Amino acid sequence: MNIHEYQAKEIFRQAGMPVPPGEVATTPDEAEAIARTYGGTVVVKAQVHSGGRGKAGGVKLASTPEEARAHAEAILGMEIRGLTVNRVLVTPAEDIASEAYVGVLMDRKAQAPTFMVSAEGGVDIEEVAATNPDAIRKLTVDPRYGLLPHQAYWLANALYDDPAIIKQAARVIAQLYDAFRSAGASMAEINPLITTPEGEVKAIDAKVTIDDNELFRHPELEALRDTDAEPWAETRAREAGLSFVKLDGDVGCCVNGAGLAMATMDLVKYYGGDPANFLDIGGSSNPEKVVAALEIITADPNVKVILFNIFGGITRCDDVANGIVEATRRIDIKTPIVIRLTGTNEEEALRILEEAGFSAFTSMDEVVQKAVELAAGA
Amino acid sequence: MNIHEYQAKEIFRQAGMPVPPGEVATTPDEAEAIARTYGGTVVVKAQVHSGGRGKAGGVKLASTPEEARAHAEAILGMEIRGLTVNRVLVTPAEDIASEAYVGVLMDRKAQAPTFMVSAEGGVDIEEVAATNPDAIRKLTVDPRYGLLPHQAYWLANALYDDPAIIKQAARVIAQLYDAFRSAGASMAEINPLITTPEGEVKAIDAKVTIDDNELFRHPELEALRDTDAEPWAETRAREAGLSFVKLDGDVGCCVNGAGLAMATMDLVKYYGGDPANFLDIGGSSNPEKVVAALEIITADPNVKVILFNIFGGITRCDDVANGIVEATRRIDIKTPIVIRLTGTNEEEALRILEEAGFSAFTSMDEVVQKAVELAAGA
Amino acid sequence: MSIFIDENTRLIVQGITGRDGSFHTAQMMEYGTAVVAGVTPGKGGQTFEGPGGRTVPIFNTMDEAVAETGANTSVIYVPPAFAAGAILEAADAGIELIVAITEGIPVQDMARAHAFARDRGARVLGPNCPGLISPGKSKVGILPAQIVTPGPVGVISRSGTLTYEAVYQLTTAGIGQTTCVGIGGDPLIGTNFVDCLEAFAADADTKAIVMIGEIGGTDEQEAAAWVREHLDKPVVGFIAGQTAPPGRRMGHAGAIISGSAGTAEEKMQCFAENGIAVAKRPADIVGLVREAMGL
Amino acid sequence: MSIFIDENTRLIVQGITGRDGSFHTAQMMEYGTAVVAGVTPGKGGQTFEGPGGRTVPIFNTMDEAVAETGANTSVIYVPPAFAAGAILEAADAGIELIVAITEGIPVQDMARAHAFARDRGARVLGPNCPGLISPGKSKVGILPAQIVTPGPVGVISRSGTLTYEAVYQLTTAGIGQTTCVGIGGDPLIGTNFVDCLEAFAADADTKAIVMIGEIGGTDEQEAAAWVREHLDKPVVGFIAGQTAPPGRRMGHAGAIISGSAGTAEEKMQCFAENGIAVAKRPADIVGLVREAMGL
Repeated sequence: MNIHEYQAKEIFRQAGMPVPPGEVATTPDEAEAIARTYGGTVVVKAQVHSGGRGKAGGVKLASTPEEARAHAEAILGMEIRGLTVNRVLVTPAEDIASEAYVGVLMDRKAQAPTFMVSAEGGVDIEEVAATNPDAIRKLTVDPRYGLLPHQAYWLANALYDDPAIIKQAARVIAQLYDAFRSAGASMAEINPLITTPEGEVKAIDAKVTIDDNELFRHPELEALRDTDAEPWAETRAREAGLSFVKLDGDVGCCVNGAGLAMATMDLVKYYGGDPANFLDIGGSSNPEKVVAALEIITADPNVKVILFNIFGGITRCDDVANGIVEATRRIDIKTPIVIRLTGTNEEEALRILEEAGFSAFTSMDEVVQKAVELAAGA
Repeated sequence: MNIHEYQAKEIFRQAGMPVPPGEVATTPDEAEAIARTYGGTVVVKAQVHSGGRGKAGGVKLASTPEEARAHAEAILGMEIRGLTVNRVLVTPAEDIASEAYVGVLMDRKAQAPTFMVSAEGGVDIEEVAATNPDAIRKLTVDPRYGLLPHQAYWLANALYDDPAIIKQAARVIAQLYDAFRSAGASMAEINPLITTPEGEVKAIDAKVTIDDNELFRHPELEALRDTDAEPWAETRAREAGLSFVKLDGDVGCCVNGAGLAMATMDLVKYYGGDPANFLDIGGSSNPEKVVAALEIITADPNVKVILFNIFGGITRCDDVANGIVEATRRIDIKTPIVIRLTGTNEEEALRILEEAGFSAFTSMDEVVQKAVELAAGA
Repeated sequence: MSIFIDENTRLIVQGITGRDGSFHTAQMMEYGTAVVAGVTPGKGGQTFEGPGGRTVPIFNTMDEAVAETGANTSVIYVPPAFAAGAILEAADAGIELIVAITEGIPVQDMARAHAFARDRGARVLGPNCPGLISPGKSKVGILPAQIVTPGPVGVISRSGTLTYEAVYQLTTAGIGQTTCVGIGGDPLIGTNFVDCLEAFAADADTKAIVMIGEIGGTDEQEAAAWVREHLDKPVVGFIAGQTAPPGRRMGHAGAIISGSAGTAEEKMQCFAENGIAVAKRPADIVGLVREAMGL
Repeated sequence: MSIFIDENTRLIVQGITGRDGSFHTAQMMEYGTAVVAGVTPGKGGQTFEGPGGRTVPIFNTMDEAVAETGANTSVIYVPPAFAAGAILEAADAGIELIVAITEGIPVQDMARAHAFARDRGARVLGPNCPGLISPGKSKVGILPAQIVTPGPVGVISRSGTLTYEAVYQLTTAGIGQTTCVGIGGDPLIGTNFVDCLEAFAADADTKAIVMIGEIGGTDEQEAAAWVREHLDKPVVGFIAGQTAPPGRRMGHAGAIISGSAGTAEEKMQCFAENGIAVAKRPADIVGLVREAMGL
């Protein structure tokens, strides 16, 4: 789960990190009022789940409250990489002597959290990694011991020469790890970590991604989710325990398992069709999920055919069949439905579907070809 | 550092453990008043740094406040294993269905905290270990992972059959480990951990030993130290950073290093003398420590001779010599002093001592023989 | 022969009394897996009623279950909040192969659990995986038994149902399997492609390998490099996610395309460069296997 | 020859700028130890001025110090609150032998530090120990150099100054040492009697061993059993604490008599039963060593 910069900063503050103050505005009036309370120059920053905000014009310096208001007016409602900006963060501008990058993320290969720090901060770290990998110092945290004090110091030692600043930065790095741990994050990043001309270290941008699997432990973090920032269908899918991604095609896909879902989309394309979505109904066998899936798919006016591709393992085919039957009773579905069911309890499932008047396939290629055909003919 | 039962219980309560209420009284009046507020039967328990309180008559059941008063009167001032009782804990009596033992201590061989639990609670665990070792289940905690939930459950599973009670006990065991960790303990023990007829698990006795080396991290625990319960000399020694144990002989010993101190005492005995104390001035070379050591030794009226045995490593002989000279200037010492100094900077030390009018030995056997001779002749 | 599980597998089901646990225990017993014990804390002493009147004793702890039954393998169906703890318990009890079916285990829990399993010398398969099956010998997990048949092909896959698809097509075409392994789609998995390739390389009965990957990460690329350097058995590969738009999450964290690395195109090309026959759609797998084996 | 340290020892002093650290660094350099670097966070780039105009570079981190100097050994003089951290840093930097002089390190810190050192394959000597000296070759720690001389006896001791006493008497009697090791008196030490005995057993130049124990614990008994089973070199033993009253703490946690185990009497008897010659007082050690070596 992505959260906004201002929310990530609050997590950082709770970990004791030096984060400048800031308040969120949803209107130009609010932005102006906040800028007035801070006095001096402020930064108005688009709060949106995307990088590249600066390049897109979503981050502006304002030397007066009126200017802050004008910037907020321009930024609110702006689209950045397809996402609408609904909130801006207004925060006092800081004098910057140097900018560094400090981040920690869960590394697949090391099977452990891995830090990356670079004295080249304020820029895209992937770019630094590609063009100047020696400018990045990496450290894998042994999850049995956590980040050790000397390791935090060693990372900080790569960024600065001044002992007093190294010590502050080492503390910030240790706190970042604590925040990463306690928030159940899969990624936490400060970019840039700045030093001021007075020799203070401050985190002036913050990015945190929460591991969705941790949310049961962190109801307070679930509350940070910005559902305004996502389409209705994604919210509905998440609440029903489905994985859903909207695409531009006309073949609505409902598949169990992410891999099979992707392979189904690929096959739609292979046979000349265009998938309308990725939708994984997951590994459990809850008929309610099928109902939700059908609601989500049929809400897309582009969808001309609904394609089920279910291979039963934990998901029992009879449950899926019951779900389809129940869903079609509850919602009025005009779109044609083609179904492929194979695996655990498939005979029972086929019986249920046939009793309800559906016809079902057992071959993936056949069902996909049929769906593409129906979409083209509709 | 030993702390009292009521203090250990407070640590347990902070860890969330089910500990019945209780208050401390230093007078029979207070004990009676406390018993009255609880109503019903109470237990009056001597608070003293020693086991075997029950056998010594230091734990009594009182069915009325008046009886509580009478028991407190008998227990306060009582001597248990040489220690005077200055406080009693008054706590409501619990109905006991079963008694178990649960303890954790730092194990030398495993180099890790080790749990011991036994369904035979309320008795001396060393006795159980000696007579019925199979009745004890042991578990070494991997310090890299801490006590894992399944391990706490496994320990509890050895104590009870009822799933609801096992679950409660597992939680108490996990909390005991947290308390052990957070208090910087070297030992933490519940004996007994009881079940009530209603199926509740409660810790009705508590024993915690704090690792002295942790006290710099725990100023709040240092405040728990009961200096009333120890002689002046031990308090003075601790404050000066010395290790001191009073004995019954007449040869006052001042040695650097615990091993050499013990060997010196052994040698005093070997030559027919009797050591008055164990005193280790430690590994650092602070003249103030020597001053404190002389104050402590000369405060013992039995001491007929003071024997220094210093072998310099980290402790530099010149510092010790300076300390002796300074101490003899500050305090009026009538007792004869014999000194043996060898090791780092020994020439300089001998020069200092000779300038101050002392004569010094370099052989341990010689200086001990001389000390024993002086003590016998005095 | 086969890899990881066979007729000597003695299995404990952790979470045997839950809905999924009990359903799949019955399925595994039906298939012939030696399910020797179940573990559910608080239900020790009870009995699981399996198919055909067979029963399985239930214990409170893995330690008791292993001591009483001599089990060497466990499968985990407990809820996400307790699943990493179940892995720790299994590894602590001396289990050699721990198959973690549970989906949704926090990734930080898994980092610790994997470290612990390594320390204890246990192999973890998964989590968030369908388990594995050695046709005719043993089935551990949730793979549907009716789609497999004994034979010479080893199957490794990151996804669950897509594995079934591929295996089903092999079986339908009369090509059997030594072992089918679903390694799971989570970011931190215990057994990866290379681990499975090593095991299949050492298995004399395995004559060809089918490897089914996904977008995201670089596990497939490492596997391809390993194939080129170490393996003299033919490999057929498939990658799901050719139509996935970059930067979007497709169902699980393992399938994020980050930057240039991890696209289906890149992986398919890497397969081809390292001598792995690449299937364009699942239905092509059978033909390529036939070709590779000279059938 | 010698054990643990010799002419190839390249030493880093952790906490080189402190009072004890700087004093003993000078002493070690004076003796000829190759002190190649010092580490004090925040003082990197400065220089330690040693005896005879020799200088030692100071680094912020062990990692830099090891990379720049190829050190294999470190000695720790940092305060108790940071000493366990210094051990972790040394082990993490690939140091093979870490000699922890610091007294007063919390025992729970040491439990973690020992586990970490084991994981990293580093040997810890101590903590709360005087270090070790291989006469004529290298000295690491605080043992006074003037009391040792090269020769055929290996010395192992739990206490600091009592070691000096014994070594001093050997030297005065003209009996030199291969290596003198103070293993430290803390409850959790990294290198114990048996570890040292194993090393001395493998050292051809060591012809006899002096082992100085204390009351408390059972390390001496385990050492005695090892001697009987594995060692064909003569051993002379001494135990301090014959006059200690039971149940009282004598200076450090290692010296508590708990119950019947760990009294001086019990240990001396155990020594005698396992073929170790027992000295009644330190002055007897020399005679017993002479006898054992047939001098």
